[in-house]
Amino acid sequence: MEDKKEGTVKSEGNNVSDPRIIAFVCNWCTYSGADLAGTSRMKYSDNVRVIKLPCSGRIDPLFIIEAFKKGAKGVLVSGCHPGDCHYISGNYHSRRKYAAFRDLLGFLGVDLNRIEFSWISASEGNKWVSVINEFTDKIKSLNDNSSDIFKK
Amino acid sequence: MARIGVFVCWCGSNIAGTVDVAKVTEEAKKVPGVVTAVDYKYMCSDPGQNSLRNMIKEQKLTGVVLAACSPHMHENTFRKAAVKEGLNPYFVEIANIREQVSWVHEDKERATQKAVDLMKMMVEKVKRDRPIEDVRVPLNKKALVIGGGISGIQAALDIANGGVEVLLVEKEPSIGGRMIQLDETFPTLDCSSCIMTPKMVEVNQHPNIKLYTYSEVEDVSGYIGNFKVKIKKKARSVVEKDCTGCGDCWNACPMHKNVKSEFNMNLSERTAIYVPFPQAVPLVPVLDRSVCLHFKKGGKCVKCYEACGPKCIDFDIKDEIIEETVGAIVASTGYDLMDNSLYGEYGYGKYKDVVSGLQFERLLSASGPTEGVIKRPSDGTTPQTIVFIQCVGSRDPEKGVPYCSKVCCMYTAKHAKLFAHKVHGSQSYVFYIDIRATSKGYEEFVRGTMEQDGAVYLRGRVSRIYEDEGKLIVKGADTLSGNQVEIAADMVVLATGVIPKKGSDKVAQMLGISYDKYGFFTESHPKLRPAESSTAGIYLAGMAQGPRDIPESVVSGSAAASKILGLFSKNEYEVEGTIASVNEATCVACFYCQRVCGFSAISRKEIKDRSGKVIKVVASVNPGLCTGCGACVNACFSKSIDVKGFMDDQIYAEIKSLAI
Amino acid sequence: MEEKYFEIEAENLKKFVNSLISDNFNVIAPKDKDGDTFYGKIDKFDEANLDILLPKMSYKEYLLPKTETLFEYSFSGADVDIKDGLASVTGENKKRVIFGGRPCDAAAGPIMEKVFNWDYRDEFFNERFKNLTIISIACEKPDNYCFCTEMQLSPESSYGSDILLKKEGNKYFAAVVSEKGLELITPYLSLFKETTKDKVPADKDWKKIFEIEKTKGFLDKNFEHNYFQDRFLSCIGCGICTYICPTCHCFDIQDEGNLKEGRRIRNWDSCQFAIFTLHTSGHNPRVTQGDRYRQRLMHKFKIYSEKFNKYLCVGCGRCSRNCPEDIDLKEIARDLSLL
Amino acid sequence: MANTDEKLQKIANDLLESGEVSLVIGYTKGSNPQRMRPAFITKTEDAGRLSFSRYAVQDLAVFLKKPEVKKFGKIGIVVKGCDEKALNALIQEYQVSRDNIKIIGVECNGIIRQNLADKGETAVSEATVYDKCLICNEHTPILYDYLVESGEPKLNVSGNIKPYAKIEELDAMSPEEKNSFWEKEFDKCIKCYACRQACPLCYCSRCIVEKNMPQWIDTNLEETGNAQWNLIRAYHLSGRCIGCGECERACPVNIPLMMINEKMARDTYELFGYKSGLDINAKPVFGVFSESDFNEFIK
Amino acid sequence: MENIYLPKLAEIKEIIQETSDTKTIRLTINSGSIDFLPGQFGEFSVIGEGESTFGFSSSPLRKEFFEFSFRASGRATTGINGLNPGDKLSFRGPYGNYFDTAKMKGKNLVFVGGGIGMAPVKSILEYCFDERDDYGKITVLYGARTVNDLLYKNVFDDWKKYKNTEVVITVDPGGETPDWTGKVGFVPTILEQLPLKGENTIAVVCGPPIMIKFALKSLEEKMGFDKENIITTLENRMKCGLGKCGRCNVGSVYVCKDGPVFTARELESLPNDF
Repeated sequence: MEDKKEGTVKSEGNNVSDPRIIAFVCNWCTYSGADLAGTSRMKYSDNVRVIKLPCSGRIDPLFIIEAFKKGAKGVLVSGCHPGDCHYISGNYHSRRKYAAFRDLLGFLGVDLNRIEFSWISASEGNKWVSVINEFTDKIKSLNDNSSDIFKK
Repeated sequence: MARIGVFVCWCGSNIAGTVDVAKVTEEAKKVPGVVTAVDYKYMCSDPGQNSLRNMIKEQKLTGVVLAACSPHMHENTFRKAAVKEGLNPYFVEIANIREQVSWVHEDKERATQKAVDLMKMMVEKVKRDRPIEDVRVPLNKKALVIGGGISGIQAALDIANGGVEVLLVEKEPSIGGRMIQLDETFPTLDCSSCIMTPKMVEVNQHPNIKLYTYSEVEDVSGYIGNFKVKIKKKARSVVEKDCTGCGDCWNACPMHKNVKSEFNMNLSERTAIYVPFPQAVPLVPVLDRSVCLHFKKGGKCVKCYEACGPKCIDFDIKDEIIEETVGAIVASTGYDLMDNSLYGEYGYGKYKDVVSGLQFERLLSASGPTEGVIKRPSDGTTPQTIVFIQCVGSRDPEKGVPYCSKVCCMYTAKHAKLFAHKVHGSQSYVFYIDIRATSKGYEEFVRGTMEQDGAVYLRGRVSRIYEDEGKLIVKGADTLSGNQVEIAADMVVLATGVIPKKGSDKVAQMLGISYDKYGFFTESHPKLRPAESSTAGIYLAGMAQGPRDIPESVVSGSAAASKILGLFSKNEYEVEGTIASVNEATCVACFYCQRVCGFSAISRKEIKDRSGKVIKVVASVNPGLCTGCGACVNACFSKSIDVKGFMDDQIYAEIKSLAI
Repeated sequence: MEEKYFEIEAENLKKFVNSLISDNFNVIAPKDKDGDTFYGKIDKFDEANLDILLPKMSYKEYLLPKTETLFEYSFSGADVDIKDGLASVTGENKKRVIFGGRPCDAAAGPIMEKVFNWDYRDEFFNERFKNLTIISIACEKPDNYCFCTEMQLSPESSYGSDILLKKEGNKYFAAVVSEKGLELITPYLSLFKETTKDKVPADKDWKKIFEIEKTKGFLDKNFEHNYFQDRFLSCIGCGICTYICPTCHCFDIQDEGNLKEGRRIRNWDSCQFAIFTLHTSGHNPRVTQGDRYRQRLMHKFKIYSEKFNKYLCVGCGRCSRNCPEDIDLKEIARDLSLL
Repeated sequence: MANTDEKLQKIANDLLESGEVSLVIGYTKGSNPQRMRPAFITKTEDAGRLSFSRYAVQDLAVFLKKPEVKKFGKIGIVVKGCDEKALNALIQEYQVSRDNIKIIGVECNGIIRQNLADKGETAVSEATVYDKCLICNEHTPILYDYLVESGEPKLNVSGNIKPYAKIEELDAMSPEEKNSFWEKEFDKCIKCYACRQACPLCYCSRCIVEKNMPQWIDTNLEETGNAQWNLIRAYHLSGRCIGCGECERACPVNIPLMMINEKMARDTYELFGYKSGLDINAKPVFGVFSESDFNEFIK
Repeated sequence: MENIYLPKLAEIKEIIQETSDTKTIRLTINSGSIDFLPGQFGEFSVIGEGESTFGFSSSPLRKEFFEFSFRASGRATTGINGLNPGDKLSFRGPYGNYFDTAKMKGKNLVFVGGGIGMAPVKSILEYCFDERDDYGKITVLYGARTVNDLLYKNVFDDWKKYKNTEVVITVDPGGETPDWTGKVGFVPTILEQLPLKGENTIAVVCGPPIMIKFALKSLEEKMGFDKENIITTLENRMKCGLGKCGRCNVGSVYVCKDGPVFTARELESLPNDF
């Protein structure tokens, strides 16, 4: 129907200057890295909300879609460095999947600036801070119209 | 019906200073399903835990959310408290409002909002928690120790003395590790081999220890209680059981000059068939096929064979794979020295008389290349002046590593002392940054080197070393006096930093344990679980974990051993029940889950009807092998497999709760 | 109402449609898109493609949108606030004109109207139906997949249309069969020339190739017949037949939203999906595709007619033309009538 | 062609007669002279219905996922080269056992686009066949138990028509442009799931969209739900799609699904050197990994 | 103009944990019940989680509440399962036909229920209890797989108090506990052992399809019940409950409107599509 869309869910807030960012992180490396940033009292952007998973191998592309559906302006996926996976190969499998998934999203018109992937180890509190801060800045700098196709 | 309790912790002012805990509590009360919400100064304290327990009891809570510090800190504390009130431990969820909120954000209003979001998120998760029962797996009461240095030896002996069978696997032809290379040990100056050798012999003779030297662990699979290990026993070319260690073979070997002795840090030569050092355990030579003329020249040379009385030389021995099942593993793979050639200005490798700390140990050792007489590698003369340089590589983020190698201060002081004792009238100079001598008797020891043995300690770095008329000219700074100094030395000893043993990262990957960016194995908790690795059933000991001295290495070996003995005191081990499970109704048996499972935890299961006919094939999870990583869930197109504790509907609800 | 007849020159018909558009009517007409023709909103007469037999899809979505919001909800603490979705449909009050559709499509409205109004009145449907004025053009050359004649209609049937146009040369005869139709053209009467029925060319004698009553007769007696299981082995259960059908109206009701707000919607659904009748217990009354296609046949040719005295099929042939596996409903209905 | 048909009929007859299979899935004449339709032959006397032509557009491998068809046990199936790749992928993913299937391969020289055929097109040419035919390397199936040569004239590919040309066009667009392109396409979607049903590799007995705990993919038939569905479909087919094009052919609203599938097939090949459906012994690309996999997108 | 899909909000008055996985929820609207008849059903929902269809399980004559019983298995029921007393539940109904109480008047009644299928039986049973004098002898036979799977244990004793009433509870063989005092045996088997005759008696049978099948067989073939006098309910999947969405078609009936209550005679005329 071309002439009217009735009653789609509205959203509030979440403007360009204050974007919601959802980070899916593995329990062993990145979550611990974020803990280290905390323990070290490093300061970083408060736009991010972290969802903890056992492993980056558990971070399903569906989570990313869902995060965008629920209004996230940026999604971060972070796990252990290659070779460091607590579960041996979870991050390798997810890397391969995400390489393809990212291509697919890009082809369908999702601005890939809105999705970030990182390897952050338990000792890289500072990397966590810089990844979050840089990602937040990047999201803030994006034109809001370049939003994704999953949420109207 | 959901009856959720939310507990907001102040953590003193750690949280309450930045987060409006009262607001978080108020917001919690508004969330459907939350029947009570309170804030408390220290939830982890006894009164805090008691209030949690009381509330569970009084309010008949079906789940609790603690808005507090990281789950890595106190999740277990609170789970244990909940269990005491009959709540399944997995109905406890933590909203991390300290490490992720109060400690990292400053704007109180926004921090509070974030804390509220995280709290709501965990309420949604806990509402969808299911009781999870832990899985019990039987234990194979046998342990594997990887690495036969002092910590591995200690671990093996302690375990074996506890009545448990141990496999000790050592890559080198002999056990003994780095410690057996040392001369005397600080701060007591007892002779390393004198205290080490009896332990090595004890290992060899212990009825509970099976020793595999010149062997490597090639593959490890399985899980706590049930590790399948493959040990590669490299071809020694000598039949161990027949060998008497008489030495006729190596005396007969024509390869005298060309092979550098690894044990002597390349300061001497060995033969192709050799024992690394006279007290080697086992005292059975190894034939180094890479240099042996028999192997290099098509079987012509058989001199050792001819010399051997019992005829136990066998050129045809092949590498052998031994398969064993063990219940626990100690990883004590030890350390190497950093590559000194990174410091070109010190001339290591260019000037023969610039040596590493370990080389100097060999020069000091009575069993060393110079039989304990300190001689310059260049001309064999005894040096009168030696410059010791500390922190070579250590504490140097630019060229080396940022960490302190911990033992260098002490061994340099020991070197200077022994030098003074052995060469009368000699002089040593020590360039240092700080002196770290923190254990019992250490400070006194260093002071003795300075005061009684006359070592001159100069605070500063050496900028350059060059050779001039047979002397090594050491140019450096004495930052205390502010002067540039120049010392004409006969020898320079570099107190090189330590790094993990080459290949230890591969060992870690094989074992599935985590390691830090330098390659040191990471403990499960740096303070509270220092002997455990990140993987259940695998324990850590010695320098593989980080720089430490001998007593600490011994302690860590014993700690690992006591953990294993404790583990083996029961017949079963409880594995966390957070594992995958298959929805057999919708599984189509494509087995992508099996392909991505790193633990071989997925197998085929045939569902049969009453007549025994297979009506369906589905994936099936082995609870003992499954670690709950969830890679299978990601691989499953129809979401017919899910992992308990991180179920799809929980993650969905978490994301949903964050909607804006 | 008594039917009225007009003549209108092709040129005037164009003017008429363009006037409707400029007078803010939403005019929906067959429109070329991606190498096919679909119904769609036109901004001028020339966008309409009146040369094709039928657009690929029917205009069902203007009566039953693909997704309809039944109501919106929002939460504040434990309280929920509900906003009636009907309000936006009634408030919309947007007149739509379907122009250039075929008699078969037009017939779908009054047929579906029955199920949406027995006992409980579905005002979503009613409101949309009420605001829809349908100007159909009689078919001159039905194709081999068409069987409206067998379905008690004909290529020249005015059932369900408000105005039926018949082309003759460079002009059209317009039969205005409803008040709605008359109301629509009244402001533009200058473009029309009133005439009488006898001037309008008589309907052709459309021949039936089978008797649908006989098809129903077979269905009445042969629920368990092997025909269904064998014939529909080639059905892949894609459901295209139901989605593009002008009369298939099955829907699903779902909630979508987050913890703050959301909506209850109804979505098009299809009896061809295994999950359609799957019970929570795992029991499924319709296990095979044969069972499911049988239900489609039953619903079209037996159930609906027994319940509402109308076949739930207008014989447009879309399902046959678009079936990826070349399952031809006309052929099946004929085969069954002969069994 | 008559020759081809006879051969097919003979093979089917022999297979059924010997009891080697209890069902042969092939093509037969359809509802008009320019259409073919699937035929399910269980009796030798029906074998004579089998036929093949330039209109044999369906990928018959799709039927192997139907429980009703699986019940037949041993099955003979007529496949073109592209369709045969689906069999290979199904074997790789344990959905079909090589032992239970007799592959009757037919050489194919191109299939006329169905919409053109319906409008009367009869000539096989670059301009009339599917894009997949223009890039086809498997006119002769890779794996077969029987091979029937085609009586159809060879397809001449001059290269003047660039298959899937739109992919490069889209690749060059900005995210906003791509977004609006697909927004229009997905808006048309009616979520009939014909793309799924027509796909030989969409064999899940319960599709992810049919799972509602949780409901990952919105159920609505508007832009949001449609985009999610189309994304997840394409994602699930990434590295698996063998390019038969059935999804796009089935789509009643003409969404260019093969553009997405082909794009992902190209990218998967570029990233991991893998092409789907070529080797029954190969490990599916997303069931394995390499330590040296593409890492540049990760910080 | 009424939106027939718009739910009312009912408040949860009480939640009874019937078995480990089933509950009965008592609802009120304006502190009272709604008008419905035994056999009818409603669409219940936690808004946001979708609707689910349940028959009423209480007697409409008890005006202080209305109730339904459910097992948490899908999304909607899991949502309902998470609710506490005092929470709101959305509700549409009552829908469908109902037990013909006029026809039952003056007759002996036998009520046969299996598992959670007892829910609609309880409604009509308690309705008859509430007007006890209008009916003859009442026999209740209720069975479940195991003792733990029996619903309504808290009201069995109440039922037994009514005059001229026999209450028989049974569990499937193997489902009994050591202290079980009721019968052990499948419902149709126990049914055949009861001193019942088809004359002047009406049977109401609800439960899992397999139980209904055999219970009907017993009643018709062994106990001489006329098909007209056996009443049962169909449990088809429904969405709208209003005879629109097309899901519950069986033969020419819409179960949601023409049912869910059918006599065995009516059932006989329906194709095997349920």
